[in-house]
Amino acid sequence: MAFDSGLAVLVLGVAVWTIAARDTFAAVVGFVAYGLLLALAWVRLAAPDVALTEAAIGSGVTGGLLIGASTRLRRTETAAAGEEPGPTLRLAAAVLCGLVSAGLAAIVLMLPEPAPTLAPQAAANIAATGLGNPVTAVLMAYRAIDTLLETVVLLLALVGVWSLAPDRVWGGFPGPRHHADPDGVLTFIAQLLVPLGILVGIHIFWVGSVAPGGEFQGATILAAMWILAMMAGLVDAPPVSRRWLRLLLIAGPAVFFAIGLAGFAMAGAFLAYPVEYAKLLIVTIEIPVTLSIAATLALLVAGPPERAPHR
Amino acid sequence: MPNSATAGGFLLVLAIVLPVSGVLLSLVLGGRHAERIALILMPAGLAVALAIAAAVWRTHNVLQYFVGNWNPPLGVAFRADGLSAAMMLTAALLICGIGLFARGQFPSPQQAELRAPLVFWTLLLAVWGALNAVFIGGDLFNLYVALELLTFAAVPLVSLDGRVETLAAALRYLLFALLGSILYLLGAVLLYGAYGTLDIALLSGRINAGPIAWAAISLMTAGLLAKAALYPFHLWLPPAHAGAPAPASAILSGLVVKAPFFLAIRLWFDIMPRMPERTAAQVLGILGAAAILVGSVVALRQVRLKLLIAYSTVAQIGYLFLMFPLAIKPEMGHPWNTTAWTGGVLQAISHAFAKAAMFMAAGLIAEALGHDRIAGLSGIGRALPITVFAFALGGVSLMGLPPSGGFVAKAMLLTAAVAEGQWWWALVILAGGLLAGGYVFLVLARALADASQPLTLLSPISPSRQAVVVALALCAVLLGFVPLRPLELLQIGRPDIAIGG
Amino acid sequence: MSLALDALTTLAVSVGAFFFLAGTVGLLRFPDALSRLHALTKADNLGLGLVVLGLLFQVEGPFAALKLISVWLLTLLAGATVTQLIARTARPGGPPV
Amino acid sequence: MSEATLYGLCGAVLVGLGLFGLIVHPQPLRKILAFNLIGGGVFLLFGVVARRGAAAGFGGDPVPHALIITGIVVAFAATALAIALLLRLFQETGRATLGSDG
Repeated sequence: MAFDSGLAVLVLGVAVWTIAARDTFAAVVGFVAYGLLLALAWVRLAAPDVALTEAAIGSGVTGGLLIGASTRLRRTETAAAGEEPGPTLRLAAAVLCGLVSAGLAAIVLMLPEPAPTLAPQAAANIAATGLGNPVTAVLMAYRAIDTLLETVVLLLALVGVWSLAPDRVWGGFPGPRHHADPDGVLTFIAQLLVPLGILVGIHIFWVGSVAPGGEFQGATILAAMWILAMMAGLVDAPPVSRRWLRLLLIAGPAVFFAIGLAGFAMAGAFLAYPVEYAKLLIVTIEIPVTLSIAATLALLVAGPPERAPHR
Repeated sequence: MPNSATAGGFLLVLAIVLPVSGVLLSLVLGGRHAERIALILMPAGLAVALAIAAAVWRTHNVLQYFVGNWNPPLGVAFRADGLSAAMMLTAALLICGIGLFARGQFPSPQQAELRAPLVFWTLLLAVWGALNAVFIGGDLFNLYVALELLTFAAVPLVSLDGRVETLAAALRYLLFALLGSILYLLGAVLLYGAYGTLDIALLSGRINAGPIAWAAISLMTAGLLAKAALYPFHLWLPPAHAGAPAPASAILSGLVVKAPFFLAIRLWFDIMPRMPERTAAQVLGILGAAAILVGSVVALRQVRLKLLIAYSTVAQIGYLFLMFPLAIKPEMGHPWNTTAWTGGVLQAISHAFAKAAMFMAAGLIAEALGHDRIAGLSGIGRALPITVFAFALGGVSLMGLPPSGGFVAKAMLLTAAVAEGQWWWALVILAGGLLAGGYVFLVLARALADASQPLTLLSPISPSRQAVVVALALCAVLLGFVPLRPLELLQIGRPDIAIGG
Repeated sequence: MSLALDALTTLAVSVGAFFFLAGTVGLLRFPDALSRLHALTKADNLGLGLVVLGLLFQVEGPFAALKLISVWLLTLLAGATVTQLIARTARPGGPPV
Repeated sequence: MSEATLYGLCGAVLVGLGLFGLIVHPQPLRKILAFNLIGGGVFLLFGVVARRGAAAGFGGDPVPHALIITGIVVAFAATALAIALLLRLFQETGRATLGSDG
């Protein structure tokens, strides 16, 4: 309990820092710490799968994205300071937000006892999915439609990011080209870390069917390794018009849809799996989904095309 | 409400799978094929929407599907009632019309892939799939994903032509939409914490009027209002809708803002029909009334045609929310029997057709003139008579003049307001109609005036595109022949429970 | 025996925690990004190493020990990478383009 | 007070803090940060709901856990799109604000 209280105070402290810091870069650093502390809170709340996701995506990739943006926007910092709202508005906002927090806190104390839960139902049906991790069973079987639509959400976000490219560079390379310094420390470390990280990513994806982990967490690590390789200049980002890249991006949702539709014939419903093949089918979906998510996440970080394709 | 999957339920799956698989195919095959894929899927999707409507009408019951054969609360249900069927049909007709119109604006490139056509055709299908997912979603979290799908499909449409001011508009739209989503999600979390399910049908049986339920519904409603751009959350809408290319504006103003309104109906009339609350409903009504007055007055002062139409959307969204104080009457029985409920839904549908037609007409005018300043419209009525006629037809529906869907909708709201003795809403409806008459007349007077010097059109406007615009405007007019009473189709599948006083 | 091991663990973890504290103080007190990174990485690598060392006295079996050591090594590697990347973006004049 | 309740109260405060940041900060980047802060709070509340529902040998209700994972990924996609828009705006105009009424 003492640990939890200390952790909660720390989380709130960095949250206040994130909101109150004058410097945006400092606020972003606060946010990364916030994500890591939240990951600890998730462990305390017996949600290791969420902890992994929070650390990898909520803090890691999001943090990287925000750090990059804040350094690029640093010069606008002083100009924006003049647009801050006056004390009256700030006070009104503080009162409103205080009321929201107080209301939510009251509701937390009011939640019914015993708490309603779907855990028994999730446990009762898990045998039909062939999986050992109930969270993966929810993501890939009970509520597979959410996961399927979410892969499409990611894809649409990427289409949205790409759509911001100037017309003359359409089909070209995302982001700036980083050049590898053959004697640089970064090149050396990246060459060492990338293969290791890919192994870790595959491992985390693979154990997801029985233990904490899964396609989102594994894919994030794979994405991070690709981003690292791009930033260290080991590889260049691929031009967005490449057919193989497009195939890689849609492979996950496409296979998901295809097996979902096959469910009509095999098990009588969309996204239903026949019991004896359930685990095989789920893994068959998860592999391309992991690769597609990894590619999408990495390209979301890389940004819209900035350099024209070679002609 | 049936407690198992119904025959024909697979149609609901198709309504999502068809457009979304089109998105995937367009990305792989590239921008040269995106248009063709969309054109093939448009009639197919329309057929699915018609089949769903026919099935709902024939069985007089909800069409239901349990995805993966997992029953709620563990699994996710798709459900189509009469309201869903009507909205899906509206969406299908509009998407088809907008798609045909957009062929002239985003033609397939001959050689290399081009950015704008690829993005437009892909996102047109994505919006369609997302809307269908919203209209048939039976689970609050699945609906959250559907709303995000819609947001990510809609935001890039705003900045499709890459002008600087549209980037700012798109970013502001995105920030409002994200705030809306997170508030909605927070409400859903509280409901799950209290009742252990996210399924709308199960929730409506378990919910009771306590602080948790009220907090949840308030948070979700606030989030949806931000997404629907109801006053005072309307500031993002005009620059976004006016800055987008015309077919995209038609999608955004006609369809996308209707999705959060639709979900507000689900919340207020499906999840909590047994906990009527007049005060909260009055607040929604007051915001709606403010939207009507503010939106219309600001529309009157616009100098650019597309901004005028966008501010008129702000006003017309206000009418939608008048249905809440007028339809929620604990002592009167089922709210969906009332003329106000039907009027509100009809307003959403007829505004969709009318506003899409007006935005596309404005797009044609801007293409012909090279600008959309209202002061410079003189002579366009002679040059593009069909387009201006379509604009006028849409305007008739906005003003609420007969015969038009807008007339029937507003007449129903007006009747309800008078019958209820809530005469203040009647005043607002009438004032809104007069103001709409003002801004539509302002445009038409300019357009029909003779030009001081002969008008030279920058580019010829194809008759087929004008025909599409007129066809959509005529749909809005045809809705005017709907009888002035609660519609049977819209009531199919409404929860059949007594309303406690 | 186990008492001695516990004492060793306590000592190593405490010293490790002190290094973390020192690193954090450095992060907060040093004037610019590069020297902050310097303070942070030195102290954290050492701190984590000592914590891992302390925990090694408690593990059952060589596999768990191996796991702890690989956690430390991976953290070293990842920390070095991130430090390089941050240092590059924090350089005066911004990131190289 | 149980640990779940403690984190629940923490989540409640986080939502309010984030909301405050979203309202008062004029820079879109700070608004995006604040949005992510609210997201963290909302997910934490959901996690508390899950923890309270521990049953059947699970340390928490797995359904909310799965939904939180989905939510975190969606929030990331939103952040990426918002930042791409913001950086393009900055590239084109050299400013990174939405004007006085933003």
